[in-house]
Amino acid sequence: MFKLWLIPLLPFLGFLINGIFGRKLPKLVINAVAIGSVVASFLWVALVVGPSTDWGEHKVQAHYFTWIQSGNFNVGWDFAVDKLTMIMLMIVTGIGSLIHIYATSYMDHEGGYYRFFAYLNLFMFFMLNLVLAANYLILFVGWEGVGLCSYLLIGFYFHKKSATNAGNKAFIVNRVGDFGFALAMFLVFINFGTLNFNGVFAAAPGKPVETLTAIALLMLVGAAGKSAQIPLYVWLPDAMEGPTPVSALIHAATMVTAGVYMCSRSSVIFLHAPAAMQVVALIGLATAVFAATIGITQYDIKKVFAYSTVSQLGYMFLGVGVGAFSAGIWHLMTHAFFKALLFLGAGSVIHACHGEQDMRQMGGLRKYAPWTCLVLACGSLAIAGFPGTSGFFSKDAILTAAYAHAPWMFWVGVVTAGMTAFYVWRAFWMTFWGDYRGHGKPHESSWVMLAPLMVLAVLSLAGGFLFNVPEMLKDMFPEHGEVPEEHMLMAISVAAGLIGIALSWYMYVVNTELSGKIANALGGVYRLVNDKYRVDEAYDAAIVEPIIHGSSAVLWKTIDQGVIDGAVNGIGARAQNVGGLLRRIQSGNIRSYATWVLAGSVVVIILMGIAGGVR
Amino acid sequence: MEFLVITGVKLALILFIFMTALAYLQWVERKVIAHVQVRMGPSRVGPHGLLQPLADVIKLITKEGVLPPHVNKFYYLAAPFFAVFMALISISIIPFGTDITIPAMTIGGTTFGPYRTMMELADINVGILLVLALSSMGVYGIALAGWSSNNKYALLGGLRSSAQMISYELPLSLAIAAPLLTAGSLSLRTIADTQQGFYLGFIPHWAIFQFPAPQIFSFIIFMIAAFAETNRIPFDLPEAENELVAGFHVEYSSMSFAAFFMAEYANMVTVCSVATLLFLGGWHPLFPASLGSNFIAPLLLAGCGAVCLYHGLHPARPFDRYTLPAFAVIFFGLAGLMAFPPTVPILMPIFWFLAKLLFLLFLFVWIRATLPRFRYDQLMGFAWKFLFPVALVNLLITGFLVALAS
Amino acid sequence: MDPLFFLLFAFITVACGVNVVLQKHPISSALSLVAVMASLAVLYLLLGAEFLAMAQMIVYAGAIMVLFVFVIMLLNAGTEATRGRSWTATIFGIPAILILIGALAYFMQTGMPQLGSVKFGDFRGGGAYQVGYALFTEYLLPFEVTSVLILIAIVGAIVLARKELD
Amino acid sequence: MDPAQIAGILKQGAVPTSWYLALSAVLFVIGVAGFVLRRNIITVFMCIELMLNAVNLSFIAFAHEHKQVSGHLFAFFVMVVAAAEAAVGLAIILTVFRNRSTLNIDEIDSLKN
Repeated sequence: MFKLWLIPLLPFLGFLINGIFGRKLPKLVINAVAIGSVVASFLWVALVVGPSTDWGEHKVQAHYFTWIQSGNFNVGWDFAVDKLTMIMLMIVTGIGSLIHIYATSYMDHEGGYYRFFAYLNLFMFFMLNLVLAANYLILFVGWEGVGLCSYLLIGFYFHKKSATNAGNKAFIVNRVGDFGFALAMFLVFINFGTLNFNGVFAAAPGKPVETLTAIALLMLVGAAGKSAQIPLYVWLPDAMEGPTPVSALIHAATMVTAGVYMCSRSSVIFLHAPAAMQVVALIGLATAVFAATIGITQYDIKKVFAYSTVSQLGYMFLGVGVGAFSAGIWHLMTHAFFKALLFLGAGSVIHACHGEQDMRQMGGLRKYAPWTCLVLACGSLAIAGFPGTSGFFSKDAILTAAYAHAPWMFWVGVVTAGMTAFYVWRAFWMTFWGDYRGHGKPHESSWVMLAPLMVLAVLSLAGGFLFNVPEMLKDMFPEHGEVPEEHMLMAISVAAGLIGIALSWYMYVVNTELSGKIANALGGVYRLVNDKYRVDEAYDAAIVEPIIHGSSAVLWKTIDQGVIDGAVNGIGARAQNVGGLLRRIQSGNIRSYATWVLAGSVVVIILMGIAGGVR
Repeated sequence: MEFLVITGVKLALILFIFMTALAYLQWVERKVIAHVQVRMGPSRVGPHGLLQPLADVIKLITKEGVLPPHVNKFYYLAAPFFAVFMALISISIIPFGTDITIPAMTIGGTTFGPYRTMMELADINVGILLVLALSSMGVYGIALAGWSSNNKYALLGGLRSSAQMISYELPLSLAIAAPLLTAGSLSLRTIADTQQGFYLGFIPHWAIFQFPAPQIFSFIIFMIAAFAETNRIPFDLPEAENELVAGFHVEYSSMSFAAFFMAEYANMVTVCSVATLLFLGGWHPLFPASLGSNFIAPLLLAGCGAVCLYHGLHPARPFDRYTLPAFAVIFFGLAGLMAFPPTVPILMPIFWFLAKLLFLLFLFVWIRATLPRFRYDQLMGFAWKFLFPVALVNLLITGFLVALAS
Repeated sequence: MDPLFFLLFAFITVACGVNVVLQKHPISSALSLVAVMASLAVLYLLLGAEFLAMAQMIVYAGAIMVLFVFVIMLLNAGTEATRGRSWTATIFGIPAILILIGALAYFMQTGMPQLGSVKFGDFRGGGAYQVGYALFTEYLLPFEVTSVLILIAIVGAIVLARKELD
Repeated sequence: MDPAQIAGILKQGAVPTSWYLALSAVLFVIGVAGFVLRRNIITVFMCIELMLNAVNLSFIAFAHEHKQVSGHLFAFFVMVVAAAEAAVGLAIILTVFRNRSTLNIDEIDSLKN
């Protein structure tokens, strides 16, 4: 009807063309194919699918073919579009288009140009699949596919050991989450007999709470892996090894929000499992605070934004956990705007400084790259929740909902908001104010890079007015209670953001010595935070090392060498003995072999005749 | 019983005409080549050398059949007869006219007939496949002759011939398959009958002109492959006398030698007949009877008669005074027979069939007089690298067009 | 007529088949095999398998056996050595063959009487049209697979028969 | 089968299907015998073709018996496989002959032990 298949297929065709013929094609053609396919699917979504549907009542559902039919397990290749999907589609294709355009300039001088765009298009294909899916398995296909593309793109500079390691880390950590998600799907199938969203959500209210809680928690494990929540967030900062457009598209705007999307999509299950909701909220909040503290101490500009992404994802989970799904989705959207902007701006900065990522080697860039400075200021205002910007509205919606759920969550959220404003503006001041501390002469980026940044800047500033997501989604999710002192809460959170900005201005523009003193004063605590709480090391010691040693001691030395090899060798030795006898049959003479075959056939024929097999 | 008698009569007639024709084909070939090369050709035995084939036959029969001591006797003797057998047997399924009805007649109180019969020995519905099968069996005769002669030239000739015939059988079969798609049958008679009729009243419905897929390329491929299948110049490497002495029949003499020649000419006649039936509309005339195609034959023959008569009255050589008027009488008689209404429906298809067949045979002779010989690697390369792909593409396009049109 | 034709060609088939095994020279065996195939083709015709009969002649007699003859000529294979080293084949083989004959004869005797009989012209489903139709509808996949098989065989044969891998 | 029966068949003009099957069996056994007893590798190979032909005959006889074209297709596929087999097999024989200059299968026994 709306040819929903066209939406993911266009990027997939782009992937095929660029992936297969890209090596031979000129850059112009690669650009045209890569951008064209994504823009075409954006236009299809925005101009055809979007306006032509009455979104009030029903949703568009399409069944293309039966993918798996086994017993009563029936999975079709089904797509469905409702308002939630529509918002996600707009975000994914819209931001995707902008980032594709940006990347043509950013990646201009990189090797493997066609490969980059092929992967990027493949990512778009899987992401759109994920968003369009009408059952958990198709969603899972997209889920795994974006994971694959994430892995490929993190390791894009495969000649760098750190990049490939980061890719592996992302892939393996995600496997843990995916394992949880797969278990959740099994449970869903066992309990509901289907994986279709419609069927599951229709039947969910009647199921026991324990079952739903188990399913929701397992889904949360999956979502935590994909959306970088505690305890599985460790891969996301490392993922910044990939090219910056990848960080912007995959690790800020779209893929990492898949977990939030999935939880919102499964809102029916979560709403009937209050305990799970509580866990979601706690994990979200903890992640938000935790990541924010690390963000304060980082010097690599992309790492700062990476931790900020983790923190903001925590916010979204907080929103989901306190029942404000639409607020979470709203924040997902505004975050996609300003975080994509921040990452792309960071890319522009890195470009300006000839590949330097350490903020200590930057400074004073506002003179060299005024446009970048301007757009990054917009993005930073938005993330700090400056009144009127997009971030202000969505963050406020989440915090209000949190207050309604439990006031202490609100206060922790406010502190985090202050920290967020602080470290983002810290990065801003360090980069654009002061004197240039790096080498070479920085330069402004090309207009191809700046144009998407400006579009995103406008969206970051005005996104809250343009798209009132809770209004759009109000009949999809249940209402949550009104909070009386809403304006009060708003003022508090705005104040926290402004204090953060002011503090950072004071520490990094006015009195630049202060930060060093504070760091010295805090000593061990500062070093701990700067080392990201040594979580990676802890995981190494607690999980990775025991597994390696345990496997080599138990599995390899004892079980493999002792039991399995022993059995195999024992069988081998017996076989050798028997074979020594049978060897005499193997004379190497074809005619004697033929005779054995003949004798065997005669026996078979006679047996068949006796058994009456002739008839 | 009736069937057996009629078949016997037809068999005898066809065999007699065919064997005579084979012998005279040799004469035609020599005459044509001679005239191409501005020579006289055979002219000693009989008027214009017309008795030359007879003389050749007598010579070959009376010559000593040499049996070299080093040969494998059984196969050496069997090979030429195998070859000629396979070559002759194909003619039995070639239709050369429409079915005819012999009216009932009463002889001595017993009424015979009426008889209705086909102008061929056997109409089988996989006829074209049988032709292919028999032509592929023809390899054995040559290969065995080459091998059993126990002579390296002969062996090389035999091996070359088998390789060549197997290779060219592929484009040949593919070229045959294309017109079969439009005809939709494997029976030679049905195939010829599908080519009846005219476009716009004058373009014949022959396969080479036929809608939707004119088979002109199939025809060319078929003729090229047919030259190779019959081991004719420019593909006569198995018997290339200046490199292999005479190839597979170097050791043969007398009747066994003649048998190979007979096989070669019989094969020529067969492939030309098949080409006529598949591509040139069989016995269907070049233009419709309404435009006077029935008058072509009598006019042509009468013209020949007139020329003979004129030269007889103004003789270049003394004996022409007697021989040429005699020929003129024969020609006029034939022309009269062609114009005689009761015989027209019987003779006209035969005339058109023979006209096309003779044209193709003339083509064979003409090319022999014109072209040099291929080198062996060129020959194989040509078959596999050019002819085979072209035939495949041609078949593909034909199939596509036929599918589009249906 | 039918039984006479059958008996005639069955006799030729069996005689030539025995000849294949008894002849000392491979080329005689090969030509006997050609005769077996030709008379089998006639039997196919009697069974109403016109297309198969012609395919038998073209493919088996016209192509495969020519290949055999070709190879025999190329290798100039002489008569085979009479003495071999496999006693297994002789000691167990001949009795096994005899048992096989006995078993087949016995089972045929007991299992066959309910079968019908063959009259020429009874079955008209073996023409090129019917075979082709079945081939391109019901058996399309096997048909395409065989084309791949043949491609593999061609590649294999060329690789094997190349002089040297230089 | 007694003579009266055979006379009846001759008179009736129809051949029992079982005769075709018997012929097929006889051919097959001849092929087996040749395969086991002959020493020339090419002859052995030809005996395999003989067996395949015997099987084809029974396929076609059964196709007639059941008035179905499927049997013909089986026979057709057997032919195709036989063609492929002959091509590869003869190539192998050529290679073996080139390397060991013998066609006696009793001498080609490197796979022993």
